[in-house]
Amino acid sequence: MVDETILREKAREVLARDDVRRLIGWKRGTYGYESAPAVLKDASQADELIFDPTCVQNPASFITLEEKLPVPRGQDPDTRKVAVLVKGCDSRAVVQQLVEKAYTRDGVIVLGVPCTGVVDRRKAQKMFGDTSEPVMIKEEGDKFVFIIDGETREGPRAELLADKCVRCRFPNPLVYDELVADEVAVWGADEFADVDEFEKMSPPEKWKFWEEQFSKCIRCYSCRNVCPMCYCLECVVTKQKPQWTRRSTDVSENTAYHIQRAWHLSGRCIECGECERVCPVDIPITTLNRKMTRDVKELFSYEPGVDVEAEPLLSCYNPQDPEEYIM
Amino acid sequence: MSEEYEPNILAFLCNWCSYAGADLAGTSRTHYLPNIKIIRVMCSGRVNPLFLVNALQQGADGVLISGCHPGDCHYLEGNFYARRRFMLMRKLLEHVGVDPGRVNMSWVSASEGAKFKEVIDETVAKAKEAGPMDQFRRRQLNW
Amino acid sequence: MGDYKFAKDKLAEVVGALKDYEVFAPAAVGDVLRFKEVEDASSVSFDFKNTNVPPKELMFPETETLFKFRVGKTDIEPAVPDESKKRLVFGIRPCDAMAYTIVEKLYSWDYPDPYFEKRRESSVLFGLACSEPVPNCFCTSLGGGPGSEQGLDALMFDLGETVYVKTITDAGDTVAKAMGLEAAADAEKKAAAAQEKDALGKIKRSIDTEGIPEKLPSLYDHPFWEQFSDRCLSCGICTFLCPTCHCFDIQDEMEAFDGRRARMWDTCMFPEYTLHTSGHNPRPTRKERTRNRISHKYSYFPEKFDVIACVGCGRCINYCPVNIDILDILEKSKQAEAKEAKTA
Amino acid sequence: MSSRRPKIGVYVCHCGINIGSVVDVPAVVEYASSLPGVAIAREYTYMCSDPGQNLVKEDIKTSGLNRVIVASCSPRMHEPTFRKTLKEAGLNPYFLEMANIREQCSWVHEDHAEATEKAKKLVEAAVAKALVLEALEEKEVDVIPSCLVIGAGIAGIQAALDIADAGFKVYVVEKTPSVGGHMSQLDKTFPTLDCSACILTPKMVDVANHPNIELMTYSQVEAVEGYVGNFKATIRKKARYVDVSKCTGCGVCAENCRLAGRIPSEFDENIGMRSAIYLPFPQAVPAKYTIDPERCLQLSKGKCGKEGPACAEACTAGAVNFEQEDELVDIECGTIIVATGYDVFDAARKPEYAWSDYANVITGLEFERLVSASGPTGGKPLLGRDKKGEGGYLPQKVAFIHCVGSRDKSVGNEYCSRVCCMYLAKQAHLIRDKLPEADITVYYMDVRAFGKGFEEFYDRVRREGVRYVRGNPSEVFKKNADPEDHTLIVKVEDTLTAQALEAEHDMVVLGVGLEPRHDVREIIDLFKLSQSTDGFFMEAHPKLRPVDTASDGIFLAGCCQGPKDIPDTVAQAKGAASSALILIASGKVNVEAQVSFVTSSECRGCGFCVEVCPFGAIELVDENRMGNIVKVALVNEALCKGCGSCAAACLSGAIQPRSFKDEQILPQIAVLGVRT
Repeated sequence: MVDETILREKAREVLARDDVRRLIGWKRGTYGYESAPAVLKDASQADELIFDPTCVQNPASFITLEEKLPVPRGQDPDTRKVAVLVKGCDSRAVVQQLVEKAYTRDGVIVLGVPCTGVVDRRKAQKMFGDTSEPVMIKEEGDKFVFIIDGETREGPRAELLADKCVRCRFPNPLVYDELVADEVAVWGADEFADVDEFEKMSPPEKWKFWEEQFSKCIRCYSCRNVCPMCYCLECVVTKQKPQWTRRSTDVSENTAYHIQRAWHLSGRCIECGECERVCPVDIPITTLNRKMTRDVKELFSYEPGVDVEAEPLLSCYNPQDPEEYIM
Repeated sequence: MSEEYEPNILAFLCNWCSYAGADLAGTSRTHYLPNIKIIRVMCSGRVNPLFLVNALQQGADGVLISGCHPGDCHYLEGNFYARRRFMLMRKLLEHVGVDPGRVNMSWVSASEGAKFKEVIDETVAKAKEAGPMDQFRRRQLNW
Repeated sequence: MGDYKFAKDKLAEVVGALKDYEVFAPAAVGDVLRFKEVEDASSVSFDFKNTNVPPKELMFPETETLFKFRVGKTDIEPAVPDESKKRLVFGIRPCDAMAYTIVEKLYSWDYPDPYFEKRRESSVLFGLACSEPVPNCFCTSLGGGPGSEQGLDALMFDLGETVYVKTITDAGDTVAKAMGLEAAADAEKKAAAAQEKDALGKIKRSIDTEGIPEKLPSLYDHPFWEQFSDRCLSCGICTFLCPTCHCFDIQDEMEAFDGRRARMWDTCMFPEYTLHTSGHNPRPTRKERTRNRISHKYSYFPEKFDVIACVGCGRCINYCPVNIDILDILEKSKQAEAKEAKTA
Repeated sequence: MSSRRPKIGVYVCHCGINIGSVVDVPAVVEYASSLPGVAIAREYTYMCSDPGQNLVKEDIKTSGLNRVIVASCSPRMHEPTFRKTLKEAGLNPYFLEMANIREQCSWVHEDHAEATEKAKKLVEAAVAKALVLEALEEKEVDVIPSCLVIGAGIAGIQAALDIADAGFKVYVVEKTPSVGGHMSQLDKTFPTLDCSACILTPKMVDVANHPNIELMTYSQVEAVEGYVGNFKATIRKKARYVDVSKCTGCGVCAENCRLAGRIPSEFDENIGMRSAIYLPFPQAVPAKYTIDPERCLQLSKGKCGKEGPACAEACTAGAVNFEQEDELVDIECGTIIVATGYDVFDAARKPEYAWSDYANVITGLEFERLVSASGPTGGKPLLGRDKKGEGGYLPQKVAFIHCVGSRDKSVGNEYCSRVCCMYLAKQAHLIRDKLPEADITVYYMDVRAFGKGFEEFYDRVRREGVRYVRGNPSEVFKKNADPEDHTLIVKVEDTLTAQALEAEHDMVVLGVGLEPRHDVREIIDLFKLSQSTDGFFMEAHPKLRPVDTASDGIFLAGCCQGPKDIPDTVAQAKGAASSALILIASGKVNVEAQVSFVTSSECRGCGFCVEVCPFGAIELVDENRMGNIVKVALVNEALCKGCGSCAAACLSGAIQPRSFKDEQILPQIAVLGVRT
């Protein structure tokens, strides 16, 4: 269990340092079952920070979202550190960002937050309905206790956990400068049963499934933008020269976009599930990423975001790589 | 329609082995199906897996990537990278519902004109089996 | 105009009765609601709160071809929408209908947009009053409401067993007659009024827009924007799903030698939106973009068209993945402005 | 140039009837002229001919074409030709695009209509790419005026001497202690019967003494890096354990070696014996002794007799040095000639001929040593000698068997070794010469006497009473167990008379063929060569570039490229030498212009490309991006070979290989993707 007073204390210390530019964490949202990402710049704001099962977002996403502004002549660029609070899953993003040289290790201060699982907004809405008040959630044993519009409700943990948490293998951060609470026991395991299940479908069935899903896509690119691994200065998807995908929305272009996205994340996806969470039209985006994650593991016994020293999957090879289908 | 339908295959051949192998098939007058259209690249490692997606979108019913045998790459390692990339891209496309028979890869050396023909035959056969890939074609028609 | 009613279980027949209309109604793909042309009248239902994607797409599609061309040739092949057939938008919520009245101000402004206007003119809007507002509705703060009639040709109240239909325009009345509806009694009218009153009570959130349009510009360089922009993803959710957002991009889509010029939804939240050919971008960061989105709705648009470009449908709040809450922004803007005023 | 509006000229070649007879050329031309940007579309019988090329040049000059498409044969064939054409007409050579409508269309498709349709598509794709081609700048690099020759058989020797005589530095690296190769083992050479040693040894000596040649025997190339004109090679000079500066080659050491005459001599094909410290053969060059570390007691056992190594004892010059160590030498050279030669087929792989079982079944090469005047028997074809080399008998009934390990699928060698027919004829003649009474039979499949003077020689041999029996022996076995009786039975069917024979012989010579060296793989990995199906090194083009390899600046000479007789080998060696000399003499060479480049404003500095690049041509460097210091990729154009692996690894498309950029390939896909 994370003690928020300790969390805030540590954050305050970090924010007080003059070599720190900003601290990214979570704060109470204005309504509903999710917290809001907090980007703090001043020690006085530290008390806004929270950590509870509403803190689903991946703060690592916001490290790479920050724009590098032109530096006026005669001034020095702001090279102060960025501090970030990370759950176990979030920390894998930091690891992979380091592998891909998004920044250097000493450019960030990582405060690790051992996590026992967060609540899936959609599941909670189904169970308890909507509300325009911020909801408080506490974990109590195998239950989550909610305070919704002033009244207390309960729901079984297992049914309310976000999918990524159900199979979580990394509740404790893999990279950090400091932990704000004691490490917790690992409860999850990942057999990729969902992928196997999906693969029972025939190609035409799969295509039909995705055709329906992708036809919903409005190409708002929230799945891309929220992804902690997606931070190219110019994304091939929106590039005009050459035009890989067209901006126009139809099943073909939408499908192409989602394939491209999944492809660029294969061997890089760290399974934080943000892409699917943010989708306004409920496309099961992680179904694609999960498939790649599984195959990458099976074919190349490779797992991204766990080893800072690792070589990027597609920038290395093994002479014995599988090639069963190659003629 | 599948009976009459002639699949359209796009092949990406590396300049040093497979493209030369295709040339050899020519110089030795090995007849094969005209369904195949060849795009020459310097190395199979050059082929961006997203080319496949684009090819299918443009209306290709199958694709072939062919390079030097492992260890023989004119650029030492290109085909090793290609092997990894396409193994994965194939799996991804399969997951989206693209028949894996549409995504083919082969090692054809400059001296394997005969093998090149076999590869083409098999690729075309698989694409025939998978049927026309219309559902992914860019919607030029109903623009 | 007239007052009509029909039994809810006759919904399919009522809709099916309209032979010479293209009927559009909310249709579900999975959990997602979007207006679609009705193929099977029996699929039409009132069992929804608000569509995920606003019906603005019926007047202003995500993508539409302007013309086709071939490289090296000068002649083009224009594509103008054929809207000879009358369209009925069935079950549109009052806020979304009200949005049309705002957007058309722009599309018929300095020169009329044929694509939008053709569709708008040929459409009859059958609204469906809200009995269960969604969490972040604040339509009442913008002159709308669960039973608002703005932009509608008729408004329907789902009273459980029966549906009360109140026609507002001749076009609405014609359709009602074509549907073969029977006249409504006072009972329905009363029930409807009661329902509207009840619904009003359920709307929790609000904002006093008084003075906002005038004061926002003074906060142009104010740091408070960053409280929100710092967590903005620069995605298109808030704008694409906004019924009053109407920006579009025009792109050439090439196929080797053949191409089309198409226009598609664009959003000021994308970095590319204001990117100049020179590489210069007047809105380089999320701060400027967030500021622009709010300012455009609550200051620039009213300045030009005397109406705030927001109908309080709450979509941008409900779907924002990082809880950027327009009401929160507006409140904070007031506080910021107040502080400015004090210090000044 | 590239900024100007594209004005494309399309030239469709008939290639005589090679294209025209299948593809409807006029139709293709008509189609081409309808395509965007195409200003001119023509057809011509032979585009590669001078008039054909002039056609292009004229149009460029008069109609200001700025893009040229030639629809003809494979770009691997004539791209360089037409690039030159453009250049001569003052157009950047990289504004050329070729459509391969011969090798990959007219020659492989029967249906004329389909072939024509495909040809149109290929031309269309070429136009699509031509529209977005860019001018590239060809860069020159200096060529280090020297050549590294690997292998010092007759091929290596000849190539080295030619280049050295032209006045340039040559490094010759030979694996064995002496130069000379297989030729030095031969007795006489067909068909002229001049003594192999007599014509070879002078050249061997020249190689050793030539002021421009640095000879490194008993050495091996360890590593090679760099590119055409600028290779760096590391050579391991294996320890001889003899100080060559002191060794006089007197040979006292060998006489005193405790293992003198106890070690089979490789040079003599194990018929003769040598010592642990040895000179491979009397005329060896350099005439310096070498200690065989595997056999030498001192080196292998660490102890030689009670009073220590006898050789060192005996050597008055004090040249023996057991402390000697391998030496690594780095050299720089502009060109490389690979002349690593061949292995003879291992007769043990044809057990039916019982070479491993009977002393009087020998290979052709063993025969050469047996009849060589400098050989272990002093030139007498003595068989069955004892350990000391005493005794033995002269055969009376000699059999020669053709095609052992050649033209033989069962051992995986489909090819003809090209020399066996003639060397067996020569050997039959030598037997006739030395044993006028002997009965001589040659069992053959075919006799291929294709070379200058071959047929005449074959005739002569037959006139000398050598019997040629057309048949491929199925088995060779001993008549009976009696050790004194050497009679062998050769089981064969005379295919001309359809008679099954069981002929008696007391000597059987196997005409073993030529094979790729056992260590061919090492050489391939070292120089990145490719192999033909027969396993020998593959030339860049079977007809037009027979001595070049796929790697610029590396050439092939001799049997490493395929079986050859001595004149052919020498001819190819001279070819390779002159090819190398072209580079060396001109002193400059154009390096790849189609290299990768980085659009640094799109680069996120992840370094994927850096890790992918097989040539280490990319590095991450600091860039000042509007005041912020960021890492971006940078390409070293001299090292980049333009493979483009980086582009496929890059997520944002920030790094692209010139002439094969995404925006140049996607239009091709757009055209060819559309189903016709």
